[in-house]
Amino acid sequence: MSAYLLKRLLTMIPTLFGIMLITFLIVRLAPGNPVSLKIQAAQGLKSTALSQEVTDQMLKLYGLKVDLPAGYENFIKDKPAPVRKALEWLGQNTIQFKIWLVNVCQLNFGMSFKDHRPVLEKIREALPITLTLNLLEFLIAYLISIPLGVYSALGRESAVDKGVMVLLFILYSLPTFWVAYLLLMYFASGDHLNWFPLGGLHSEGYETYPFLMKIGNLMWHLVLPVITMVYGSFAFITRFSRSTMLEVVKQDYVRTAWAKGLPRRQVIWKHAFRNSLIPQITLLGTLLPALLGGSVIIEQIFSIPGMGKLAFEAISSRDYPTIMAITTISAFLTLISLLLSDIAYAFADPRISFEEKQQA
Amino acid sequence: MPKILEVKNLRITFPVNGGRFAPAVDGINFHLNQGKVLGIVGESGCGKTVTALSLLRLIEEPGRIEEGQALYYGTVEGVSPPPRRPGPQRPEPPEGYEGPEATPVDHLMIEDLRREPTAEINSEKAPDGGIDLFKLSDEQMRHVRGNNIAMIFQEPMTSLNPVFTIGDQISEAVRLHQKVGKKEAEEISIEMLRKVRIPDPQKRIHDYPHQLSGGMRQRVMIAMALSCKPDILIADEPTTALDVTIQAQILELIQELIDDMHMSVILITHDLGVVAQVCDDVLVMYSGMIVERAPAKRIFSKPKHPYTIGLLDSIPPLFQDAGELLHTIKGTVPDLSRLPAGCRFAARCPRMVDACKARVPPYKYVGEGQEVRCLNY
Amino acid sequence: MQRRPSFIVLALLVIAGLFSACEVQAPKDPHTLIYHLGSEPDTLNRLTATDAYEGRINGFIFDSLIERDNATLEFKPKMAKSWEVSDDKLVYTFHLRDDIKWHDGKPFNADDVIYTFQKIMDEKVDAPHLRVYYKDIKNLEKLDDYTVRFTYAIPYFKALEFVGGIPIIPKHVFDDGKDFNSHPAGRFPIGNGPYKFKRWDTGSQIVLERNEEYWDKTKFPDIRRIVFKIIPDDIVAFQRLKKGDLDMDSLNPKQWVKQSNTPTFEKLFAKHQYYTPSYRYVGWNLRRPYFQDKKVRQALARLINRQGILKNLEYGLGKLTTGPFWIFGYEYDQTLPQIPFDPAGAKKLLDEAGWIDHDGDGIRDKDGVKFSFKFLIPSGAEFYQNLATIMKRDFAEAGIEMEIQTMEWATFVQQLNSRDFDAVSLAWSFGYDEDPYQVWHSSQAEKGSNFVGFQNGEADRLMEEARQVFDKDKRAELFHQMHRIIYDEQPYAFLYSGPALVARSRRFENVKVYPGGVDILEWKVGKQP
Amino acid sequence: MTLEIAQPNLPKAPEPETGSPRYWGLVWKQFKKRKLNMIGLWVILILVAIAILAPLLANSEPVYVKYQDKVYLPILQKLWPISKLNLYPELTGVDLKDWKAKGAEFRYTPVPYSPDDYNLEEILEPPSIYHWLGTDQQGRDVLSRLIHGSRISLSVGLIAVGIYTLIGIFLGALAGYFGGRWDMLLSRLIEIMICFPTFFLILALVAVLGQDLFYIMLVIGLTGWTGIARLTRGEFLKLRNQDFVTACLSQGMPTRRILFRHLLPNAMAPVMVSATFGIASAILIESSLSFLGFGVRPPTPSWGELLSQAKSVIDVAWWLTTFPGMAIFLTITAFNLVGEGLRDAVDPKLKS
Repeated sequence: MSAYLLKRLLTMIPTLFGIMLITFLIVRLAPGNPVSLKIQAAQGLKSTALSQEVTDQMLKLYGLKVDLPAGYENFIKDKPAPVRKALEWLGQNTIQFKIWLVNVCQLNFGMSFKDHRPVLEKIREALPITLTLNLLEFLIAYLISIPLGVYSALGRESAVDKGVMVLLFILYSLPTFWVAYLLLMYFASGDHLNWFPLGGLHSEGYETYPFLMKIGNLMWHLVLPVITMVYGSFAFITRFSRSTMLEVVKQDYVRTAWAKGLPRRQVIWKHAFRNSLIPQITLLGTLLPALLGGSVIIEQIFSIPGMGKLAFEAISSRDYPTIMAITTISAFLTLISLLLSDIAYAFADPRISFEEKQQA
Repeated sequence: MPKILEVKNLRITFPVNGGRFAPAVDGINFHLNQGKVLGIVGESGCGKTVTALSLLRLIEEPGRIEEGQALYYGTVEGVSPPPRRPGPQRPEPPEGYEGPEATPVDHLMIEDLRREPTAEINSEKAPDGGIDLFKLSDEQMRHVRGNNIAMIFQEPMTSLNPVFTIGDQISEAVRLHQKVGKKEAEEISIEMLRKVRIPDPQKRIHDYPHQLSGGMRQRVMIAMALSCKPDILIADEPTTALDVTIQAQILELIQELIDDMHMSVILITHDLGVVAQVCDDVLVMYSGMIVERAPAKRIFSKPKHPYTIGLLDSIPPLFQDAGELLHTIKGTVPDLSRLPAGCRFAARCPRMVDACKARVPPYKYVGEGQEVRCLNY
Repeated sequence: MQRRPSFIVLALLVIAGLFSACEVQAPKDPHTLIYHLGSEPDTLNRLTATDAYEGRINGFIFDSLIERDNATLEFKPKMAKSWEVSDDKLVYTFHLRDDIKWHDGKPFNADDVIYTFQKIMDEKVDAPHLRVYYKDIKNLEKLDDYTVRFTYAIPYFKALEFVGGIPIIPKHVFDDGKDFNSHPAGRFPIGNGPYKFKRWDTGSQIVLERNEEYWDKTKFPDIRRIVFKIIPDDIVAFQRLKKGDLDMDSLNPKQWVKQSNTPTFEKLFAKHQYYTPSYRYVGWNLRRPYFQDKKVRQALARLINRQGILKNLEYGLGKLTTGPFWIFGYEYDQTLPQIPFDPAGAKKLLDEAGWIDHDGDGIRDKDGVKFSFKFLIPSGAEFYQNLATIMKRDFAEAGIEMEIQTMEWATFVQQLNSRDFDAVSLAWSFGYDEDPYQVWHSSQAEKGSNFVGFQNGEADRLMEEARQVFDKDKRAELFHQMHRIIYDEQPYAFLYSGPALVARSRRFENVKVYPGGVDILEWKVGKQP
Repeated sequence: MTLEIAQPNLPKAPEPETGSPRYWGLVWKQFKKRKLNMIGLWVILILVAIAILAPLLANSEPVYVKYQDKVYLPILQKLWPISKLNLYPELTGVDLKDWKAKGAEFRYTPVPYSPDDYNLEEILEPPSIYHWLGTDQQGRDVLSRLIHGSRISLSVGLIAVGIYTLIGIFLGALAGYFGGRWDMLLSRLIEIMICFPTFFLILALVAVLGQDLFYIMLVIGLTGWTGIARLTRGEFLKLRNQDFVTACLSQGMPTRRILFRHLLPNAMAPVMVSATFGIASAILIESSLSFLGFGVRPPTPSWGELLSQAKSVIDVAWWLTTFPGMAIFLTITAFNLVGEGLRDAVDPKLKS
């Protein structure tokens, strides 16, 4: 097992490197740059022309301009202008990427351009919020979808099965932001019903609440966002659970279970269901990135300061260190969770041993 | 010799294109005597597995049992009044049960509507009474499965649940049917594993199926099937998926267990060698019908139906000259959706006459408990 | 086993129901003002911050040397009890009050002013946007602990505004050897104003509390707490206002007219509108062949249905404008007539300018160049989208092909800076004493804010002269001339100036609306209506 | 000949039937059986028809003009590619309103508004007999915009999915067939794609490439291919070892031919199913992008854009949210139903 783990961990390195490189390139090739944004943002696009000197100071301050090695400078000095420009860009970015890589290896993700706070600190603030929200969503989605999928599989082609399918597809096809606004209008605005708060995570004066009330208050705030996130995933998970169940029910060992005279409940929920969960683990592995990503739209509408918002703002303001850190960290966590889901798979399915996997 | 199971006029249909239902098993009759081994032979797709599954009512949707009876002469938990064992005394039929009185010539094998009297194989008069398995409630049927009738399947590789240990899987049935505790069930499991000659059963019960070889798994299947001491064991090609050497061992084991536990067995196979080795009586099925039936010895010594003859000829002789072609039956089994009106074997039959195409030939008794459906006799 | 999942679902539903049934929040405190913030400020470090939200918050935490009077908009003493300007308008001397304390109890003095200035000029400090404003200051001296003197290299009429409004930070807090840009005080500002910083919950709220030791008793606020709620979605924010979660919010015209006219809303909230200097415009990139001719630009101005747009899309909330100054300012020449929506006249002008559809494809052309251009607007902004689609339609009617180009803000800025656009729509907002130099002087065409590349010798001369004129009336005369030049040249099609629309809870009393807006410091807490 | 007689029991390896027209015939038969599938299919067909005929359904241009006994069909000039022909040179420069005044006979399309026809006097009108589905914030006819929007939304779905299906098939085929290094490379690539939060990547790419209908399709295409690639890889891996491939190889067939003529049709069924679902989600992604302001450029009437415009008036103009919302969910449900039906129809395991 440890050999397997080691091998898996080693294959992560090229993947991580690839992700960092692609992010770096996207970030650097994207039009717009943090310096001009910063200067323009100051007075609504109305600052005086900045001298090249001030711009250069800024670039250096942000680490967007480094000294090229003298040899390289000489080498590109007398090339024709476009070639020189390209080579300079290449040199600059290679060095900056290298510096960044070295820093990351020391777990130093740098400071955000926006507010000069350590990027890690910003992520540490946003990640728990997104995780809470998404874990709740996952929990509810699975708790509802899996039994629904199983029942729908058992009553295949029945009216209930078809009805459930159509209903889920309809749910799936409702655009998130639309549903979010409708929920807010009808359940929170007070124009119709006033059951839930209009976004945010806490009520005013939350700091002074006793612990249980704090939890209650938080949950109360999370009801609508979680509903908005969850309804769309029902269709997918239910259909998946239904089809794996259909697959499993046809297996010989389920027939054996029937032939043994086991009651229906035991056949379905012990013999069939247990096996149908195995592919679910793989699915879960591929859904995990969503757990970390957060949803820009939902966080925007419900005023939730999570990862989606952080990432979106980082992109809009060309906050390179934050963008790079978010992708790197979430890629790393995703790879780890993929690995974990593979390990969980091996535990759930006794047929798979790590040694065999290694050979495959 | 008393009957333990009697199947009457069983018809099982499956949907084919156009919403039509076509018979996969088309009105067959047979019975199983206590302590005997009944072999059912035929090519794949001839309906033998479906027949076996129908006895446990395990035919999967959308297949269905269209008509017929499967009379079981034994005690089923939860069925009252408890039916009596078939024997010298004539028991009252259970309530609401359309007993054999309905068929005046119940001791004969009935085929078609013509009801041509045919001789009874192993002529022992059938007792009255019996429980129609097809009329039991789901719950009652559940008690029959495993407890009264157990089944082992063709594929030991896939017929065991991969995620539970074999100990779990055996004791599960034991606990269910014999109402014993966990500990006791485990002991019974170990005992059963020992019986099927699995070495070191105390340790093996903690193994998962994938850790066992094919032969071992089939032994586990057998142990599981026998763990509740059923009256009837249905073995659906139990050796097909195994190596030849293992096959022999398993067959031997089954044979021994039958002798040991006084079980009645329905052995489904396409391998006539197996039949020769263990069976007392044989049914030859072709395309959903029984084309020939006879005591096992008779089938080998005097096969009558051209199909049976063809099957026997396809067995490779022990010493075959190089270059000599193996005998095969030409053509293929007819498509379920396009069954011919006459004898279903006609298209492939070397001795076909024109009349064969007109109608399904009736049974013809040819002596010594042998019946054949062929116009040539 | 089979029951459990549905049981959990049921339990969750019950819990959800309980939340809605019983109160999981405490009652509201009437002495707290809850104010909507559309986006979170990056930092509350006054020097490195670049967004408008920082100013809105720090305005309560910090005072400046001098400030404008609410009513007259003239400068009056604040932390500086008096100031002197030399006759050559180069030397500004400020006499500071000696009774001001920072929120941590340390006294405020001239060292803080000097330190602030040094930090602004420090190239290691991420404050280039401020640096450009102070680059003409030659020298800053500390005469004594409570007297500072700024010396300018050249006279400039806005110098007093700049030096008097310098965002002063406490030296003793920042000067502790830590990196300035990431200094923790940027997340926990220590000021000297009427409110103290209390807490900042990232992404959700910033809380200020009244500074009980505030020195300026004439401006001692009645409201004890101000909470800035960060709600990025305006629609949701408006709903929260209606529900009473917020005490104050700015509205858009649609909300003002259509969505806030219910009796309940009127009962709970009062609405105020006032005009701050700003205007919206469509700018033509004069470097493009089709925009080089003044006649074409005059024609285009006649093709934009400004009246219709203002009336129907903005519900008449706004005033049409003819030039680059505040419509209520002394710089604005009120005599110039509005340009009408006049497609026929526009077509005539275009014909005169030689833009005629020669090849019959429905698009005008001249010298082989088709009148087909791209109109750049920032993405996601409803007003610009509406404007653009309406323009596209009317332009097409007049034989001009216009393609709408939406761009996300960072890219948009890049396109403007590299002058890589045909036409653009945006808004300017500016100060009470406007210096048009940055937007209109030809020296700014290459790199500055003169994106459209407006170059006019006469206008250049007027602007240069005005920069050194300290007399308002004289400056007004110069700017009126400049206004007329721009009106004639039409480098922009000027649209209109929109008002600030504010709704606030009627719980607050003594609310006065000044030309510059409302002043929360003078509000009194009354009864909830 | 002799060889064949000597080995009568060794028939030539048959190609699996999954690629043949007969196979698709069977799939169609299976598909037809369920009413829901057919409903979904009909909805899609109707939508496609609406999209194709949009200019004939909603247009402010008259369809038919009779003036001085001469019949004109001015709408034809608005239809590509007929517009290139310049059918009525005499109409250029003519204001049809003048003709109307002179008593010409006019016939209009069922919805006599073009999607961009704004009318500042009719802003946010509720549904009426003039505007069947009401008007939007610029006084444009919602029905007309919906009809023309179907073109955008459907083409986003179809083209984006088309792009990523091609990429996915190509990469998946390479990895599945050649295995080894190719497979390793693809696995890493897929892993990289999984690790990027997709929506994040889409936003970043839209920022880089720019906001244009085509780029949006391209971006959805560039980010969505992993599922198809995995599927194709799996299918090819399975098929590669089958006898008919060996048979092809033994006949000296070029690899390209084996890959695309023999293997690909066999792998198409699951890919088709996945693609159908993909169309639905591409339409949804486009609408989310529109919501964030990164969608198609105005005045292009995509459904997502219509819906996101409506958000600011959600409490005063129900028709602006309801109708585009219904259009989106009808389409997506239809595509999902068809996808589901297709899945059941092509899955041999479910057929028995």
